[in-house]
Amino acid sequence: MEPLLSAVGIRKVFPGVVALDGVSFDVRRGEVHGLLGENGAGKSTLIAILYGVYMPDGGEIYINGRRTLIKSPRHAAGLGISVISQHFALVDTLTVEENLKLSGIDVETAVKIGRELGVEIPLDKYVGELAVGEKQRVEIVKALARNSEILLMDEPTALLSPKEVKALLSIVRRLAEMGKAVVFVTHKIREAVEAADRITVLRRGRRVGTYERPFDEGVLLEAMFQGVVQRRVSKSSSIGDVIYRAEDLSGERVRRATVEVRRGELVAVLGVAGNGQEELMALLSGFKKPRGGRLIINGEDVTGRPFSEFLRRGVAYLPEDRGRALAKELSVLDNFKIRCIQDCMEKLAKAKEVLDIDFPSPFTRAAALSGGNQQKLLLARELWLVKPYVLVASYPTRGLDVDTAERFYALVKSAVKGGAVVSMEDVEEAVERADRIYVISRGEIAASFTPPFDVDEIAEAMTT
Amino acid sequence: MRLVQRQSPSPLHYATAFLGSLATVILIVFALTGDLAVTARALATVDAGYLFRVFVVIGVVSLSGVVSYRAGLWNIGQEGQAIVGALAAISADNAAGAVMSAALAAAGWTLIPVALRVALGVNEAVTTFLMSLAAVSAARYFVEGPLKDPAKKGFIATVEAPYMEPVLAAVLLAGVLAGVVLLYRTRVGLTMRLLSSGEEVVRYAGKQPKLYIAATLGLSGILAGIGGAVEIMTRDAGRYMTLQQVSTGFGLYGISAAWLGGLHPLGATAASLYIAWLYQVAVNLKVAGLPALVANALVGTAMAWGLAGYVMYKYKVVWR
Amino acid sequence: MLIRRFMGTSRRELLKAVAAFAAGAVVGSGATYVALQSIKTAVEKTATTTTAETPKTAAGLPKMKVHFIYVGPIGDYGWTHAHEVGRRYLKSMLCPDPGKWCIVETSYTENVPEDQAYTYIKRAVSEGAHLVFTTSYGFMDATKKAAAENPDRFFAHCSGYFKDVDEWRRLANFAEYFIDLYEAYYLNGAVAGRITKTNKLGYVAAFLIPEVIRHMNAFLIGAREANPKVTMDVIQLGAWYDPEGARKAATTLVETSGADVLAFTEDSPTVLQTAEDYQKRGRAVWSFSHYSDMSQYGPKAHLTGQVVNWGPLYVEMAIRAYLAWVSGMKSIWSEWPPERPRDYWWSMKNAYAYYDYGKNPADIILPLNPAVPAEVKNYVEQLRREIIEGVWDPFTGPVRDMKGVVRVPERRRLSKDELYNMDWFVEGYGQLPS
Amino acid sequence: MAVDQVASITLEALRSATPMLLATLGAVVGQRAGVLNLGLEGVVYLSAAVAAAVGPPWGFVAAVIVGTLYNLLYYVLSNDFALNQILLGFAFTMVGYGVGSQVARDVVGRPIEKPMVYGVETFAVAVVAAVAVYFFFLRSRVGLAIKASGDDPASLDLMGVDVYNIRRVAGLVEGVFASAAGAYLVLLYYGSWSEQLVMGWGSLAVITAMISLWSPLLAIAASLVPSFFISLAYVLQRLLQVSPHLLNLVPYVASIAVLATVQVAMRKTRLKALAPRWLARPYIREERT
Repeated sequence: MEPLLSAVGIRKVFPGVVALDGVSFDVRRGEVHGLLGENGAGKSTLIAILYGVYMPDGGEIYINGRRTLIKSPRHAAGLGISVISQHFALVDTLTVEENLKLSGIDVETAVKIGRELGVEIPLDKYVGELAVGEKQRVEIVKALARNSEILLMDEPTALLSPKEVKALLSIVRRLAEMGKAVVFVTHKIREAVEAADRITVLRRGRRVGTYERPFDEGVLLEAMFQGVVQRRVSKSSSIGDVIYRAEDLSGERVRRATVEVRRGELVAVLGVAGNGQEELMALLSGFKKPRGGRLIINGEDVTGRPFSEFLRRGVAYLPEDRGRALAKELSVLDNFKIRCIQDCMEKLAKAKEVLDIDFPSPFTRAAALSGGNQQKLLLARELWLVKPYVLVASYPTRGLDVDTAERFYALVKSAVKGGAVVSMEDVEEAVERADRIYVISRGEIAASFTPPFDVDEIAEAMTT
Repeated sequence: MRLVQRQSPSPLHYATAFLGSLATVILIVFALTGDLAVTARALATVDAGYLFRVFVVIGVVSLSGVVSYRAGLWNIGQEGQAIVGALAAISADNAAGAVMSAALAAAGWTLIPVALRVALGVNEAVTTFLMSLAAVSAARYFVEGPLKDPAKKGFIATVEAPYMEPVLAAVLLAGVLAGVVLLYRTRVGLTMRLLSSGEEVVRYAGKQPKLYIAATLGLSGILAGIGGAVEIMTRDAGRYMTLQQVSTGFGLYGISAAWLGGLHPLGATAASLYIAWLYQVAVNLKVAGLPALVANALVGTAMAWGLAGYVMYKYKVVWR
Repeated sequence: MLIRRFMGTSRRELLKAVAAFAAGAVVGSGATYVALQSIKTAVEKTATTTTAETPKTAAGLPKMKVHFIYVGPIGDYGWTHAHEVGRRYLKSMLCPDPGKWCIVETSYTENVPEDQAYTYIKRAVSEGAHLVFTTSYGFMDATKKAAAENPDRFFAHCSGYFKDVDEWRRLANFAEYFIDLYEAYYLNGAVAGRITKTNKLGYVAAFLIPEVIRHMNAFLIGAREANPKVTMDVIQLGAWYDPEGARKAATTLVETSGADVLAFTEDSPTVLQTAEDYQKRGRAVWSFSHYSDMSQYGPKAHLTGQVVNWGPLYVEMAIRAYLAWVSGMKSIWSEWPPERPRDYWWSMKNAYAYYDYGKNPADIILPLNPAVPAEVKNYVEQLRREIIEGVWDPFTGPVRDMKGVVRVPERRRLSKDELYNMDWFVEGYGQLPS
Repeated sequence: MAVDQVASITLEALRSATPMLLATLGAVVGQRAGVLNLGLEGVVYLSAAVAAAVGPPWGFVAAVIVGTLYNLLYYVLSNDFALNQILLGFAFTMVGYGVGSQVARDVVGRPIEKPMVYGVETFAVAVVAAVAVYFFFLRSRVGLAIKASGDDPASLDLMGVDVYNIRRVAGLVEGVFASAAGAYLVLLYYGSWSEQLVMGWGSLAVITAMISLWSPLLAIAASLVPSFFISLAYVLQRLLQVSPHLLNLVPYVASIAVLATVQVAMRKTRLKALAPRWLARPYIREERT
């Protein structure tokens, strides 16, 4: 069967990184095509190119066999392509109804389609008031109402609870049955296997291969992580006294969270995205002042002190938003100097070597570095250079390949003198790495676990 | 058509912008005069002393722009700060005192937008802009009131500002330039530049963003104020303000120079020389009988080119 | 030595005679050709080497470059515009035929910032200008400085003053000039006093500087002589040019003070236009021209108005500078006008008495608005004649200020200095800005 | 102050607010789209100059065409080419002054025959326009898109609405309003031209748009404020012993105070949605978020 959409030899270069290198890929009518790969493999970039957001540096795109130059998202929409991206195409300051209107969708049709899918569309609400899952459902209804032939879904499950994921996957299957061509992007093998008819695996900007049903999870895993070191399970051997304690910590989205870190411990905070763990990390690190509760380091109450005080006491904070920690417009060296006082040039050169950071010169703008290298630079500065006492890290391994993630955990072990709190989204990673796990749900610490861990129990706690 | 980030930005694109501006200027001058010889004369005639004076003034003001825009802060009230600086200079007894009091007065004047920005988060671009409009009326109050020279008959004008040797002004510019360059090598300077990436980064670095916003905007205001003081003190004659003319327009020229110079202190100083030359060309055109506002437009196009240079530095244009 | 001095004096006598004749002829009757002839004769008699290299016209007259430095744009329809009109007049009179009868070559620079005047003057001099006019108070120091540095050129500055006799002696090639309008304002005031129904006048003032205070006082004196019940309210704008402010000020004066005659010192016709708008809507509000004949901006509301005509003064000064230049003299201006050498202070009475209103440097616009009754016309015409003849001056004592203190004693007049520095207000103001 | 004085000042404000309201409406549309156009000053000036040079009645048409094109050029440079909006605005003002003063050089001192316009009736028309703009934002798809392009251009782009086109549309609307204001100033309001006559109106409109919280309806009230303040300053001038120059400061101080108050109010309440979030930021498609 003739593919509805095919991309041939797509290449895209960002400053400092080759995001896509000659990737080819196609999708047919009535098919769900899974696009599988680690973070940073280039999946989102490919979707963005297919939707006209990025302009490829090389390669060709064919729609219905006709070579097409997709000039802009508007053009893509005109060609019958819809996207449900991680960044929702919804304007927070408008109501749902206005958003639908803006997308050129007949409101009644949308309501009808929603009803068919069993989804209620809150027309009068402002998008800013909606929960993530609701927004996504609006997006799906939008894509359907538009009657697009091709649907691009970029990590649609990332922000959903396991239950919601299930519902979504069944919708995706239904879409394919309706004759749409669906591209389903994920980094979770299980989801891909469940939803897709074919799976293309990307790794570091290259296509590894395309696989047909029935899938062999082992093969897919091998394709995703080919040649990469397998995760090593490592646990701290000696756990000491409580060195860091948060009592009844409250913020805008966090309610009365109590967290403890003992000497030599790596504590994981686990939860579905959007449940308040980003804020919890900011509160724990002292970067954000809590509304209530107490923070105690080594028995001393430091609640409400300025962040500089926390720094002085050896707290290091890795925020999930790197823009908070890196000045993208400044040079690598200047960024390094944020923590470095003396002999920065030499130290930077050493860090570059030790952590294998890739940048052409110390005077390169930080923005020109790839995401992975930015994260490494941050690790070099906050961990390798500073040798903190307590590390508070928000999704430190997100967007990193397995190799670098491994390096991160090794660095935590060697550089952090006291203990670490790390927020994660992957249960398995937490189970493998952590000495203790807190599960956060709707801003509250729902449960805490100590080894031996029961994966199902933890997953259950995450979704209630 | 779209803008795509360059792989490796190079300051050379500022040279392109500079050449573009130069070409525009030559074209406009030629179009207006319609005569090669006249064009050449308009471009080549230079009064070294005058050029130098304008250069020093624009140079100091451009550094005010650099300090502010490098930190991602939008002080566009240089004009008003310069007026206030000039008023302070008028009220002083000697050149050194004048510079000091200009710095103080401009700092005080800038305090209003600073306080609003820091305490309430009011956009400083709007407030500094409003303040620069307000400065004209405020200055008139001082001309008519506290600074009025009773010895000047017939009209209302202020007492005279102390004279400043051009050499001294040059030393001052060199000092300010060196100061800004050195400042950017210190931690304080680094933190100021961090501001351009957001207040969060500064807080992350363990510093008080509000303090640095205030310091940066304040410094920017102070430099503009000193620029105004230098302007009035280096005049060949008439080192006073009249009710009629309190504003000199150097504020905008300084901003142009800052951008054309790639927001780098040395670049801005070099660009100030260019803008000063443009100013001289404007004088030549005016003396040749061409309308005054057309000359002003030349600087306007130079400003646009400077902005284009900033974009060209970061992006390339892909026509597809 | 003796011979040279004698020669010098006789030459000076000749030049004086020629200058007086030529200027009088040119500005009085428009006999440009005759005047230029007489200048030609004088040049042939006195020409020295200084002009050898300058271009000459077919008639053998060397051309002198005259440069004007304006503070504003010539398009301001106010102060600078008026000077530009004067420059054009000068050009038409002394350069009627560029190929033959032409003794001046004029040029100008507009919008010159006061702080940079010196640069522009220097540029003008280096471009070969022999006579430079600068037309803003703020240009004074720069012009004096340039005069001191270039003793072989002539400079004239508008609206300034000499600090002392010393300065006056030192700067022999420098002149001050001004045309004052207070007498014209006085006559306007006379019309206003008779025409007002509400006995309330309004005045829109740019700034309360001595020049404007002089105008206001003269206007009010004129009005109160014609109608003792009249009072006047004043609003100060804080700018020479502010049409929006002037409009609001005029409306405020009409609406809140009840003024029905509005005078103003501001560089736009806005106040007159505002009055015209009232007239069109059926409310009698009157106003005047200021500086230029603005009657076309408000044909109904326009009573009369003071006009200034810089042209004759420029011709006068240019001819004198020209004759000095061609004869290599550097201080001919010291001879005229007799009572205040090199400090031209023209007004209705001490300019040439035989000008008609279009040519008199400072006068009111005649004929008056047809709405003005004949008896008022006669009254004003009589006053006008008295002023031109010098029999009467608005500030003839006794004049009291607002507090009732006698500022001008019985049967005395004010000196130029006292007029120039006027900072007190006569009685009769309703409300004044602080 | 007596009641009739207040009434007369208000009436005068109503009569002279038309051009300010028109220009402010333009600025509201532009800023709603996320463009802080300080070059509006140049647009108003240039269109006024063209109107003066051509003269009534065709001057109106010519002014709107030239002014709109000039405004569009600004939009292309500041959005498609991402040149800094604020400073490009200054450049456009400088060039607008230069070209405008040249264009209208010959009409200085020549009165322009203006029709008998009282001012209140044109203000009524402008108010209707303001209400139209209000409903334009509320109801029409383009209006929603303009609002969205100022709040979240990235999402708007993903929806398949071309942000650059939408901003150009906003620039077109803004240009028409601003140049209509310029033409009105010369042809109907002042009835004359001189080089400095219409300086300052555009800048004031930019500020007034902010003070009116980007709402076309509040703009109706806000456009009365400058006029009201000037008149008030003149009335006060005669009642208070304060230098008129200090009174001239009042409008600026008041504007700053209003902005500060609005800022505080926005923080405390949900008013935040009013301010365009992407104001003065260019949208570069390849560099999202």
